[in-house]
Amino acid sequence: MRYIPNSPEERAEMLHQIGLDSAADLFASIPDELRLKRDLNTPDALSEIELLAGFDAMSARNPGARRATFLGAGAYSHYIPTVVDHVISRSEFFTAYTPYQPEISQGTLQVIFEFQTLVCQLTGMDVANASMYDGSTALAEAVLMAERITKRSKVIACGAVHPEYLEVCKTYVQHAGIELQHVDFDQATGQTSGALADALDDKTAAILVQSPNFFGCIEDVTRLAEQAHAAGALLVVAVTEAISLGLLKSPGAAGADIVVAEGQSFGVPLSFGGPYVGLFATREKYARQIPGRLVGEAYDKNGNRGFVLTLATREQHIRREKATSNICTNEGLIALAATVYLETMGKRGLQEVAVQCAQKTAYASKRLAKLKGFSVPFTAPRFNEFAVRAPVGARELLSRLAAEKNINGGLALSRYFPERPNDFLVCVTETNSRAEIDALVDGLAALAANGSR
Amino acid sequence: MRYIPNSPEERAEMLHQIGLDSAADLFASIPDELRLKRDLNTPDALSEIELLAGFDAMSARNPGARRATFLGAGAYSHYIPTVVDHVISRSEFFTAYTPYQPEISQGTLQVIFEFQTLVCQLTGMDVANASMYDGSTALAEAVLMAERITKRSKVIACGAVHPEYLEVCKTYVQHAGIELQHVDFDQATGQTSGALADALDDKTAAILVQSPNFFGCIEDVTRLAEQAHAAGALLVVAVTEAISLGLLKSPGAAGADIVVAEGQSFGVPLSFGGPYVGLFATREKYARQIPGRLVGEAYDKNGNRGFVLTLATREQHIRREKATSNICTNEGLIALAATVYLETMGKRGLQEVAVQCAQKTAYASKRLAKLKGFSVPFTAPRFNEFAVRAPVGARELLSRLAAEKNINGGLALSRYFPERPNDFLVCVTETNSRAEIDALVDGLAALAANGSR
Amino acid sequence: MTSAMNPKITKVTSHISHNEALIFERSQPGRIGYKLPPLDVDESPLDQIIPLEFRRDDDLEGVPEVSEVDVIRHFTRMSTWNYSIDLGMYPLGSCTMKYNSRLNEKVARIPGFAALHPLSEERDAQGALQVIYELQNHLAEITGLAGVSLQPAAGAHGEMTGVMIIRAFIDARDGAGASAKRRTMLIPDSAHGTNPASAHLSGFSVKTIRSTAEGFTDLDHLRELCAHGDVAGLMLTNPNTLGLFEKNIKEICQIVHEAGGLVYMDGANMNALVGIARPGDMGVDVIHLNLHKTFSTPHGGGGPGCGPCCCTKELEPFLPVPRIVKNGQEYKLDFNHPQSIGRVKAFFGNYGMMLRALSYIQTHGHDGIREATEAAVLNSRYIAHGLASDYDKPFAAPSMHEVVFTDKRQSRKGVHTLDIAKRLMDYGFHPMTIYFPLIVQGAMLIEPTESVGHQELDQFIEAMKAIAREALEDPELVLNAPHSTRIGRLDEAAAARRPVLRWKPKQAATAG
Amino acid sequence: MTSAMNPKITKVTSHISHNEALIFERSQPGRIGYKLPPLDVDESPLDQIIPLEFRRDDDLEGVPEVSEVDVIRHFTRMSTWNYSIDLGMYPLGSCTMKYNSRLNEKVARIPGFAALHPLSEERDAQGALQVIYELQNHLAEITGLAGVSLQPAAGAHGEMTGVMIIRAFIDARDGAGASAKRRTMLIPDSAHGTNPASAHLSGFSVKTIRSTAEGFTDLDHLRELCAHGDVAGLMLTNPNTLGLFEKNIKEICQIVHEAGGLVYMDGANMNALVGIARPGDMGVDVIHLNLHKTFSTPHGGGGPGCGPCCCTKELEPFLPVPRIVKNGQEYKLDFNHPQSIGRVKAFFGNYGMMLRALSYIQTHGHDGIREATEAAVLNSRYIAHGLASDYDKPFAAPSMHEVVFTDKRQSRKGVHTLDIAKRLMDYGFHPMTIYFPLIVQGAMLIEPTESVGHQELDQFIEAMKAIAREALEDPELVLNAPHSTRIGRLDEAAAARRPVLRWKPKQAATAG
Ligand SMILES: Cc1ncc(COP(=O)(O)O)c(C=O)c1O
Ligand SMILES: Cc1ncc(COP(=O)(O)O)c(C=O)c1O
Repeated sequence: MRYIPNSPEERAEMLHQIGLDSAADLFASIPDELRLKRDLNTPDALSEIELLAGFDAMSARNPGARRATFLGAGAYSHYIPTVVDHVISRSEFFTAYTPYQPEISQGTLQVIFEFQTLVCQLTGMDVANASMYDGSTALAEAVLMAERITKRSKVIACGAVHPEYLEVCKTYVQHAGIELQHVDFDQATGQTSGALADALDDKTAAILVQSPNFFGCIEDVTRLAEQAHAAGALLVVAVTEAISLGLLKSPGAAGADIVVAEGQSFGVPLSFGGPYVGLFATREKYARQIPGRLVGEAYDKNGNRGFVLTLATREQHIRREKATSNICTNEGLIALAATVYLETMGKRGLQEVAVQCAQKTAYASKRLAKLKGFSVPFTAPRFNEFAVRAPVGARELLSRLAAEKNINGGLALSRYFPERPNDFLVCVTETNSRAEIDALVDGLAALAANGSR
Repeated sequence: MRYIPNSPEERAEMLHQIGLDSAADLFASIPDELRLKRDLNTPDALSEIELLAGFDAMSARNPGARRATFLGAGAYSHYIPTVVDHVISRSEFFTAYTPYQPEISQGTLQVIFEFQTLVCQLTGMDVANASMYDGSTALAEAVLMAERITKRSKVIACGAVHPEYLEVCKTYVQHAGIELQHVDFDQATGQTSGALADALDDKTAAILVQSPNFFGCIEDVTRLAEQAHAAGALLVVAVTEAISLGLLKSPGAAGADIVVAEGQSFGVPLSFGGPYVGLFATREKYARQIPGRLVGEAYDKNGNRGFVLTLATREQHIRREKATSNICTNEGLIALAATVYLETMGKRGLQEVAVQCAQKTAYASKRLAKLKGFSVPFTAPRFNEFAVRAPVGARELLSRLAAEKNINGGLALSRYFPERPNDFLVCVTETNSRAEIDALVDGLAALAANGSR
Repeated sequence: MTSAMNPKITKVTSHISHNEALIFERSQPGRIGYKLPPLDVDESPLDQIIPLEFRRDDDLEGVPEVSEVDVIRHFTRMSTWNYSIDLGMYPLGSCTMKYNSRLNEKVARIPGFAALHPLSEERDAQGALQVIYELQNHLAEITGLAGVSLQPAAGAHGEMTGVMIIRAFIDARDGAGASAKRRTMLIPDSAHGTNPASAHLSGFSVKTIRSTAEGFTDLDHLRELCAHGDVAGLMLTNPNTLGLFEKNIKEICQIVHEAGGLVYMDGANMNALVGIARPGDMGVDVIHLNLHKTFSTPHGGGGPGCGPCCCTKELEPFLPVPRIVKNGQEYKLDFNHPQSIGRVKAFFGNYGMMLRALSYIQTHGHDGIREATEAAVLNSRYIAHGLASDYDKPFAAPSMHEVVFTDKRQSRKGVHTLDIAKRLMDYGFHPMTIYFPLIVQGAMLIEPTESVGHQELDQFIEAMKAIAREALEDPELVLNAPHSTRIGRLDEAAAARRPVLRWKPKQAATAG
Repeated sequence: MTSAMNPKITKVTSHISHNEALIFERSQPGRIGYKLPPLDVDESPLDQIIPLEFRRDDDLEGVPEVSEVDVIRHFTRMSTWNYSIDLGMYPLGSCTMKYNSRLNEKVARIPGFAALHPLSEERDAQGALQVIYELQNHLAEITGLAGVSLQPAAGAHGEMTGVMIIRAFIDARDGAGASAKRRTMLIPDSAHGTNPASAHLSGFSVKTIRSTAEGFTDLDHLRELCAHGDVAGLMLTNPNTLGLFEKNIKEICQIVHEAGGLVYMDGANMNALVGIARPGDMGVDVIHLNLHKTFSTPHGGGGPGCGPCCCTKELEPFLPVPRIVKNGQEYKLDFNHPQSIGRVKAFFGNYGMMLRALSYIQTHGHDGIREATEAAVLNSRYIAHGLASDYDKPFAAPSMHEVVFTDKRQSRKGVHTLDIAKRLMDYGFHPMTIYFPLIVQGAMLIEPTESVGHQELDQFIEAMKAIAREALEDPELVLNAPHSTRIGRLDEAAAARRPVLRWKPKQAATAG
């Protein structure tokens, strides 16, 4: 096997040196009855040529990856500067592990320190951790953290939080004695409704809101923060489209207590849903309640600045069942990718990409709203996603658009909301050219006009 | 411009510091009449997105790159282990220059030393240089070197040397007072003919032979070496298909004095003809006549082994017009690729790949020889290329094979030999599956059967 | 003074290493590192799209402004400060730092996978689903456990999933709410910290099982703890974190099962077992694997991972949804599992790691994965043999893929595990895992993996022996190590006391 | 002792660096690093295919046997011993070590180009030919010279091509064999060594023109040398190798032209001129460019390069064949140039470099390439200004993209250019080009390029100033430099005396 340095001959010699006769002797401590007496029924070894041909053939059966696309809903198609993949392909980064030994891990440590800083700057918060698995699990961890801080047990989720994020929260809290309450969104605006106020009480640990929300609507986070704080609760803000942070008021400035985000938009390929990276930030005063790893500044005896993993007493390897989270391996390399992305785009790039998204979305939504039979059901301002109501079933319409026009037109909302058969969610980013947007609009118009087949 | 670190503001400040008012002042020493008073008429700056879209669109107009292929004739489709591109993409290798400063260039220097050693091992020679531009220019340099060594002025090229190599030699020697004589090959065997003996005389500096030759025929290098040496001439052996060195008798063992080869087969993509890498090796006694760079072992004052550029007195930067060659920049990174390839494949891999080529070629030639109307014109043993004679015009036949069967069937020999309209050169390597070979044979049979359209 | 002059140190020499400030310190107003295509649609006034009150007004203060060249030099320089697998042996016990193949990286970047949206329709993603499906099957075969979910993002996430499955199963078996009474999760004192943390997250209370002096689960203690009728399950690592195969695993499973509990196996150490023995054959009910250990997906400086959860047919209904199934020739998402614990992550998990793991399995073949296991255990045993005369080896049983030593002998001279670890850096090695497992005082857990040749193993053994001699003859040398790294030991206590967790612009700098 | 402790040294610190033997020393019989698909055709006895006498019988003796992991660690370790552009400023004069963009690397690897065979039919390669055609046009516009061939593989190869074109032109103009009488090629004493070597290769005899004390071509000497009726041409570098623009270029061209000769310009220094001034407008007849300098294709540790030859319309018929032309909408290979000097390389030249150069031109845009020139000259001028008080600057004229200093002041204390260069390494910089041009005693030719920010320029200036002080105060420190590299100064004289140019198996090792 070409990944194993020692040849069979060398291994035989090593066995001999340690006084064994055969490889089987290495496993003498495994009771014989537990030993597998046959070969595993997994494939024969493939050469690189064969293996790549096999994966290429499988990848060819993913036509979704080759279309102009308006799919968003928690995973976004953004431009990734070429440098990102180069940097994360440096052996020194991708074949290192968690920087337990700072003297020979300063590369990873300084990167994480920069990542933490960037997350704080973008979210408007004081402290950020070294990453969570993704946005959805980060939200679940935020719920648990809110409970720890407030010692209250009810959490209210605003209606338009990503349905999969809510499912994950539900799973996480099911045995934690936390009641997860879900208030409906306003059907006209698409934002959090007045029902929230009714649900809020002195058992409420936190309000969870996503902004821009699942329908692309920008929530009034400032008002929600005020409401939450008035009730002695925390405001947890989730962001699935992190590019919005380049343009929208930061959750921190709006008064959030914990901010989580999916960092995929920051230079990470779609890759069928992962690996992505969860961003997690909070206020200074809650720093010791934060889950996951933290990197901090430290000095050696000569006064040289370096970085170390710190506040480890929050973590499972020290605190075991009393830890703030069970997380150990996180998303280091993806956090690196996000860091490279953010530094390459820089202040001006992050602003421009966000403005382009907003402008292109405005253009697309205006054109779609004017289409005969189509409407845009929600009135709230939006960033780069919006719901569209078609005159026909959206699922069928979109699948014809894919088949006949080679466009992924968006997400049929019936996937999560069966009561919305004609609605679909359109996402427009800087990667969608005007020609693509026009093709989407014209394609939908043509298909809707000649009705269901 | 994002590749220029200093911002316009910083540049203004720097200008100020050195006492200038504007960037234009930097060019005050250029007479005004010579200054370009307009913008260059080159394209507007493109973003990565636009640029990649443009190149992708151009690459899509290269259908030749996407077919099963039997094209060889000096550039070969071989399997390239994935590690090769990873290694040559390390910044430390590809963004360094010629290792003029050994203390901070030992990486490049040790690689070249290994490259030189590997070239010696494969060719059976004593000394190899750090690379030439490619096989064709290496051959031209070998001619010049033979003249320097023998002080004789005639060089005899065997008939089946690659036509483009011969053209390059012709260009190089046209002002060097060297007569380049070309003897025809044997029409039956495809090897060097008896005419060579007649041409050989005491003015002959060298015989040039390619083996396997342009038609894939293995030459009797040992005999040619004897003939050359008997006449006081040198034998220069060129190898365009370096993979053959894994199986065939090394030119060194056969008596060659100078061996040149195209190293493209060693892990280098086809890339429409370059960059490739010329291998150049000779006998110990001619070391000081070798063109190009050499790396040698050296020691520091603590006895640590290192490597340095050596015997520089042969080179242009010291010897100027008296140098052994004008070469300066060579093919460092491609030599690295070849080194990674050779070390990854190793002894066993180089043997196996060569045997696979020979076996698959034997299979293909047997099948083609049996096809109605087709024949294999040359009888000499071959490595992985052979000429085929079709019952119809080869150029037309191959272009229909490409259009209708999506196979590059080989090279129509009329490109170089107008007198051979029906002949084409087929190359089979380890990357051609049996299914591809069968498709080639069946495709040719079908197309030849239903005649010219 | 340079290590080059120390003849014992063969693996490294000292050389210049580039400094690099924080990017925020490199930033200069006006520098640009990006370019987008020009906006090609009719522009609307921004206020019409998004009212001012919803927009940021801080001009992204502090976000750096640098050129692409700055970015490349910044990260290239920083990268050179890291130790990594590609530079050499990385014997971090419990972490299985094996070779991360370049082929796997290439596979993960094939555009047909990398550009695929997770909410694509099934028919648009058949190839991607096939990858998941095939990997599930291979992992089922390797573990001997039929049900597989690839959704968990790392080992701890897989633990949480598995433990929740146990809980859901008990409720289903014994009636809703039953698990509220069976609240005890048994965990050996040698277990990894994630085990109790995951159990806690799932609402269990943890009881700790003692290990015997020989390093195995104490069966008597286990029996005792199982006697109260409140045991939901046991979380056991096998080989355990001492590198020893729990030879009584069958009996252990039996005891727990008889007490009405289930057995969770932490599969982090599967690199000792693949192709040799299968948890499913031992009586284990549910397990997680670390694809980022056993199946070589890169550790990436701390992730991403992938922590598949594998379980018996009986537990399969409780796995997270969606499950990926094959229906005739078609791959489908199956949400219809009413007993499922639910989703543990948006979408399908860390898909890119699944591509790599499948590539690993296909590259090795069934014989190659067994060969890897043999080579890994052999390397560990070779080290165990090589160091036995110089270091205290607290357990006599033969080690599997990793081996634990202690600083017992060296500590007599005041040299502790931490010091030995730091001194190893001077010899050019990444240290082993230290002070874990917690039950071994001064533990040094060494896992060479199969990816090291015997010359480098010998160098490691030589280095460790040299350090043992230094501890005796020149303890100060060891206590002050490392001597050859770009930075010395950092004051971690001070860092934790007044944590500085982000860069901030210097107030003064703007004024001055 | 470590540089970290030297407060003047801000760019580097010392750190561990991994050792690595030659691969031949790592090799072990039986190790395997590759796998091929199984042979899938019916096998013939090898003797039937290729008779024994034609096959090797040495079992590839000495070729290494290693695993893929060995390969990765081998090259990764060795790579870390190199200085590179990505680590910092690389001010090698005359080499234009500018940033090599990752985008260009990606473009060159697009499968539609990378997998294209050079002997593909024209219709199968229209996209590839378009790349060549467009790049030709851009280079013609940039140089102001209409005829372009991209065939030459490097600068020296372009020189040979250009000089041969001059020769062919003279024969065509003055009658066959005329060039045999016009055998003189004039070359300034400051020229790069490749110029005379290339002229010699083309059968010319070289006469050297003196430079003036101000660093320019001596017009009187030029006139004198032109007076004999035997001048075929002049090879002039502009800006010359002293970094000075030859302000009399127009007059120089006139003198040569009046003498019946042609003017070849070595375009290695075009990074000072792109977008600012065009050789074609100066009276130059033919030029080569170095795409691996001005147009940023990577230097790769010594190549590959690409040395396009650009010439006037008059000289175009003599360019190498095939030429790439556009015929309506179709790109074609045009072999029909009977006056061509012939082919200088198989196929079309270093095509991968053309892709990168076109990408460079498109990325910069017409304003960006001008901006790059301005930034490059500014950086050089900034250094010239910064070092003027500490080092001897032999020429007063303002430098263009590079500047030459000498060791005149330092050599009084016995410190020479070589020592200064070596000491720069301790400060974390790659040295400048030294002892070139040959006419300047102790030359230090510094070319920062546009790819360096002002902070690093300041660091460089500080380092040079510090070395100047050290030369005064502690010359031994400089004379024994470098102190912080993994290896000290190597004995090059000994290496050349008894050259060891390859590894050989130790005879004894097999016996022992
Ligand atoms: C024994 C053991 N269990 C569990 C884990 C947790 O795995 P992860 O880090 O992937 O969450 C680890 C990882 O270090 C481990 O070593
Ligand atoms: C002035 C000058 N001319 C010519 C050359 C030769 O170019 P190349 O190395 O590409 O052959 C160089 C390269 O160093 C140079 O600096």
